[in-house]
Amino acid sequence: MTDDREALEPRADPLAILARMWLIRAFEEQVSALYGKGIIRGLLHLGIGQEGVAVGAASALRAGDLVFATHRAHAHALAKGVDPVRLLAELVGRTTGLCAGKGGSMHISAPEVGFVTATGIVGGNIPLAIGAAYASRARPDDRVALAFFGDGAGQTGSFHESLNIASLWRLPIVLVCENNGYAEFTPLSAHTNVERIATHASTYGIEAETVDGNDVVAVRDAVGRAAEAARGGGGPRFVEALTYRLRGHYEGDPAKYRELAELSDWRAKDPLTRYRDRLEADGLLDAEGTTIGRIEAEARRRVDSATREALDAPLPAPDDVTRHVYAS
Amino acid sequence: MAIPRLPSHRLMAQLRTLLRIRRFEEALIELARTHDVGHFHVYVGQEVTGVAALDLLEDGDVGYTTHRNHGHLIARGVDPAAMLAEILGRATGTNRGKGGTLHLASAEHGFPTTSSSVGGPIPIAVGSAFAFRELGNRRVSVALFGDGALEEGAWHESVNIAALRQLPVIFLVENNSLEALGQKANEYPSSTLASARLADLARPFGLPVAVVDGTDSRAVHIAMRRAVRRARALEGPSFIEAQTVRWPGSRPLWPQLLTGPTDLAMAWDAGRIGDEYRAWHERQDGVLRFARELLAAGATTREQILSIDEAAKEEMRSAVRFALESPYPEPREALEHVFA
Amino acid sequence: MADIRYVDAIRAALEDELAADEAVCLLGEDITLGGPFGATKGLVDRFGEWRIRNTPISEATVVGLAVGAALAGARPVVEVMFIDFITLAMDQLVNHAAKLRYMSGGALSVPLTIRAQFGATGGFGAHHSQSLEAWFAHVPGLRVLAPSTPADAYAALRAAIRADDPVLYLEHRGLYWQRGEQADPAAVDPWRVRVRRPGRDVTILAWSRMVPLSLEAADRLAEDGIEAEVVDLRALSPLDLEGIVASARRTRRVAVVHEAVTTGGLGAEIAAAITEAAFGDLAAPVLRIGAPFAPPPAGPELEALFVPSVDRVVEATRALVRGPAAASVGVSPAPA
Amino acid sequence: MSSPEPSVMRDITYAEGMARGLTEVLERDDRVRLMGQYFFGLTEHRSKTVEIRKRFGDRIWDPPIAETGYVGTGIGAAISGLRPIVDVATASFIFQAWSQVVNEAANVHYMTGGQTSVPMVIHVNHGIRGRGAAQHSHSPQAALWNTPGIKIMLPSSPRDVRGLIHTAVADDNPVFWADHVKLFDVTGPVPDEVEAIPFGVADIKREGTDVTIVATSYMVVRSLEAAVVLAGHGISAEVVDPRTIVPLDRDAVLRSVAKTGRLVVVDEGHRSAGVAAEIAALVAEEVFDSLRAPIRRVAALDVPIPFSPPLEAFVEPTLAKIVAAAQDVMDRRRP
Repeated sequence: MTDDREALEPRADPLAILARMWLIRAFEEQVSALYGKGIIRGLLHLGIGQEGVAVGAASALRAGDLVFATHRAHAHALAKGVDPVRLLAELVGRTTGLCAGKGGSMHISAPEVGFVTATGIVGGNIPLAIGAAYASRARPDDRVALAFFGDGAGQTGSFHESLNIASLWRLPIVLVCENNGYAEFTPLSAHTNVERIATHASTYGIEAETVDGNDVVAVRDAVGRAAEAARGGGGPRFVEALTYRLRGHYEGDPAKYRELAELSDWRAKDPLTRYRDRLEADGLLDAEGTTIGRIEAEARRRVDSATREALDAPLPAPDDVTRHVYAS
Repeated sequence: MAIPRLPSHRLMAQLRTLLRIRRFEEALIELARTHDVGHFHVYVGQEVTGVAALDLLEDGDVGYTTHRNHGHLIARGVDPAAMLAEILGRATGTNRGKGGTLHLASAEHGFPTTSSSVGGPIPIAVGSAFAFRELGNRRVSVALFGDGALEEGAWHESVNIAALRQLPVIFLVENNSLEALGQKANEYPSSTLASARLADLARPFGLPVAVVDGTDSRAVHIAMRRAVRRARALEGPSFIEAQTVRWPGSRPLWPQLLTGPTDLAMAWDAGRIGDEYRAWHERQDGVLRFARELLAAGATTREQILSIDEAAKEEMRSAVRFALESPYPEPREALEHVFA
Repeated sequence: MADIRYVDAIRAALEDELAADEAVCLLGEDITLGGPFGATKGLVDRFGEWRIRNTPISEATVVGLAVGAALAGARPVVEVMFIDFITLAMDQLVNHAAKLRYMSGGALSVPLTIRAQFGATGGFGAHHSQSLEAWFAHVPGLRVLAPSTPADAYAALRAAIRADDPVLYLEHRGLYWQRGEQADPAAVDPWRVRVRRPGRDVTILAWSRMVPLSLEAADRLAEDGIEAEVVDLRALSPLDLEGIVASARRTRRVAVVHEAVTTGGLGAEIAAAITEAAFGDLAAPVLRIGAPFAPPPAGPELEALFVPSVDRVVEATRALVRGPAAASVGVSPAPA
Repeated sequence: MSSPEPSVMRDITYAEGMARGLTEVLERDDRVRLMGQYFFGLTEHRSKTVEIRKRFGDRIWDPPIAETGYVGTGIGAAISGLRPIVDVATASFIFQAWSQVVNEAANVHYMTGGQTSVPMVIHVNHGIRGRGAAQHSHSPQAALWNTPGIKIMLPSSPRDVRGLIHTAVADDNPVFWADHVKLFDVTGPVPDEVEAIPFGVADIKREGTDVTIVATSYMVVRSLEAAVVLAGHGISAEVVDPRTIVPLDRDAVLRSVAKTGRLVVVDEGHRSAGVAAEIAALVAEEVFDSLRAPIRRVAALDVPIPFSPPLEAFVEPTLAKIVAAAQDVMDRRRP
């Protein structure tokens, strides 16, 4: 099994992928519990139910590729190989956190593993990713940039400006839309007449694919094709992954705007269960569930120790506050 | 035949407006040689689009135009003298010297405000349509802008909202980049816009789309009539792209009368057309084209055309005099109108 | 040393940094054509179309992509033709460029330079004439430079490009054709104030185009025996408070001259900071001379009244020294 | 004041005052539309939006996440006869619509030489909300104060917010209305009858003789707490709440400082070039000779707002900082 502080590369084996999805699930359930206890505070967006997109996409990239994530970024980060201990430490505002306690959930950043930054501004990260792709093209190097964004970002001007420039300059970028059907609290249909965000990509002559976001393999294959095409000078590629968040928009959101039936339909399509079943069918998992049981237990153990380690770390001192405003 | 089926008095009125706009811009270019008016833009070459389209609006309908606004205002009846006075920063100007050429506005003529921020007015035009729908007053809002504004995010946010709410707004894009210098190409994708056709930027939102020759007054008339009907029936927004060739005089940084003051006789005497700008005078100048077609249709005579033109020139001469003789505003006025 | 124009100093600084560092690249509308004032003329021929990149009219995304390029190791210089258009990119500048280092606890760095012209001249009207420096001086994480001479313009732009922080580099349209001595950039510290003219009676603080104007005012004041010290701020954020307060202590009277609207302008920060730091030494309240509480009017006549003039500076400064302290010159009456 | 001293006063929360104000203007003026759904942020008070929606659903629109688009829509709607109240939610998001706010809304009336007005209200929740970190904690009012053409209201009590909403909607200009989420649960007396509180009239929230504390928005509440502490040390602080900074009630501020001779300005925006700087500079200009000590500013430190609780507390203007500043100006003497 690969170390969870590594990026999952295209060669990663199926069990490692399943393990990473479980690590993320266990991590976010833990985070949710800590939030309930008031140990984690602030605005918290969980991606439980969307692990398939994060892991599928990240595992199709090479270690040197750059990821720009959204406000719902824990899964993106862990999938790219961000250290769960430092991520948790950030969420509880410790000095050992990814951002020394200055970023919090929405602004996590770990450039050393190619997870450049998340953003609290819907659509705000897309131009940044375009810029990283431009830098690769101008230098040039063979890195690919990947931007995650939600369906809500599809109605922002920056999104359209970015598609235009990425296409004009044939930049090495993969745009991954996590279409979970809701922009914050509102169904997509209340925000636009355009059913599929990918439609806009073709407007700018960008090849797009729409895939089942709860099928980690489908996402991985689509993003893999896209990344290699972009890397080969083929210009930008667009992947729209249809998925669903099983939690509210933020922790504490009663999410009354959703039907229970809708929720249970999607629970049945849980990406973890589906991948488990698939691996069982392929004979990679024993039907008795010993392996999967071990994977789940390992994930929970890992998260528990990460939690202890994070909480034992010191809180920042007041004079840390004026550091990092400018380069010294 | 490219003139709309309209009673001849309407056609003659359109001809008159076309000539007034053309002579206004020519007078302004002359004036700018001796007076600092700041960076300005002229409507030469696009007159037919503005006149044919805005002729279909009614009192109460609004338009939001851009830095290239002179023709639009004249087409809706704004006094050229007040416009020139504004361009010279005089107290008698449409905006009392606070707007200048970039911001000419006349609320009573349906131009509430004019923005020179590319794309800036598009959401505002959508907002007027939002109000019209809410107030149920059957009015129409027109966003007039150039192809460059389609590169701005504001366009996408606005068209999405307009389509979503079925708002009575018409997006009239004056694509004047054909044969322009610089980055723009004759066809898309250009160096700054990746979509194969401008209209592709509207289609995904479900808007009816019309692409017309901006010097073909009938084509503009028909497209605009459909769009206006659709808007008044609250069926939603429309997208019209009117294509015109960039007037040679608008290709340098500052407008210049490269093709000379318009010689209307070129409309019936090809012999007067020189070689340097032959294509322009023979095919691309919408004003000459309209005159030619009126004559071909027997709707007017050379003499009539020349006398209307004389009147237009005289009107602009006195407009220039009025503007130059007008006083500057009182200094203290700089502090007025910050708040209503 | 040779004598050059302000705009050529900018072009020279760009060319020298492009030559010195492969990571430097330029982005902007029509920059391969040289830009409206020729500051980028010919650079594409030497450095190629990837490092000298024309962009669509998409300010928000262009600034955002420059931030992303900086995160990925480039040193982009974005030309935003008029500072008025930065409003379209405000989110990328304020919420991303300025904060990424801090939000990431120092993990990220945004070595980005944004060039923009500002100021009212030529009757360009309210969308092409504003002076917005106070907004950016209010945003921690951004640096703001506003040089007033060709020598400073050259040194400041090179320093901006080499800085590991996002820097807003403000150019005044009214200065582009000004000529001046070239100086050894090593001898210039653009982050510190420079005393352009020593004097004992009063300090006039100014930047960019208000500096030559203040020097002219100082000459006029000298004629009636008032020795004004003219201090060129050069850096507007962070401010060189040390240098500012030192001069205030020397002369005990201070006038701040800027083109921006007085209310909420940078003059307020400078006045408040001086009053806090040198309260006991001040013989009179710090005087602010700026634009009235109105957008820049387009009419040339109104515009001339909008921007501080030599006469206004002379008259107000004389009143400050000779009393009665005509304090709120340039402050319009409280709006209705 | 536009209305006579009210008869019956009842204690309600600030959020209730907002809801009352919004409901009343919707009832009384059919031109009013609400664009947006986050007036109460993500607090439990969101339920109040639901109640308003029940009654006025057809006059409320939840726009897409496209700030430029829907703020511009609000501007056009205002030009064409509606009175929109556009909610940009967290103040940080207004930068997405910045050009529409400062280039369009603020300039229209002036650029057109008074022909056209933009009677709209732009609502945000500003300030250090608690773990909002750097992209959800802005106070953009200082920048807007340097932008002629926009009025700025910063209520601090249930009565003020409810009464100022009426004046904002009646005003023919763009009005920037900033609430602070920490105010939502603050309670105070509000008259039963509808009351419009005029712009440009400061409210002396507490009278005093030794030092003037000028505070805005939630900092008024904190300054009143500080005044109590100071009283314990025998210092009589006068707390002046301008309520609107555009227009600013200069006379009330200057009168108070002329009386006490000492000034502390408390504002939650960043210190540099902030709201406090303008007030400090103005007072120094106008009543320099009656100042008996230097003016002190208590504002957010000049760093982006950090996430971690101890860091955030260190950055924001706290009760202790206000008290210390007031004591400091009491100790200082003009040499």
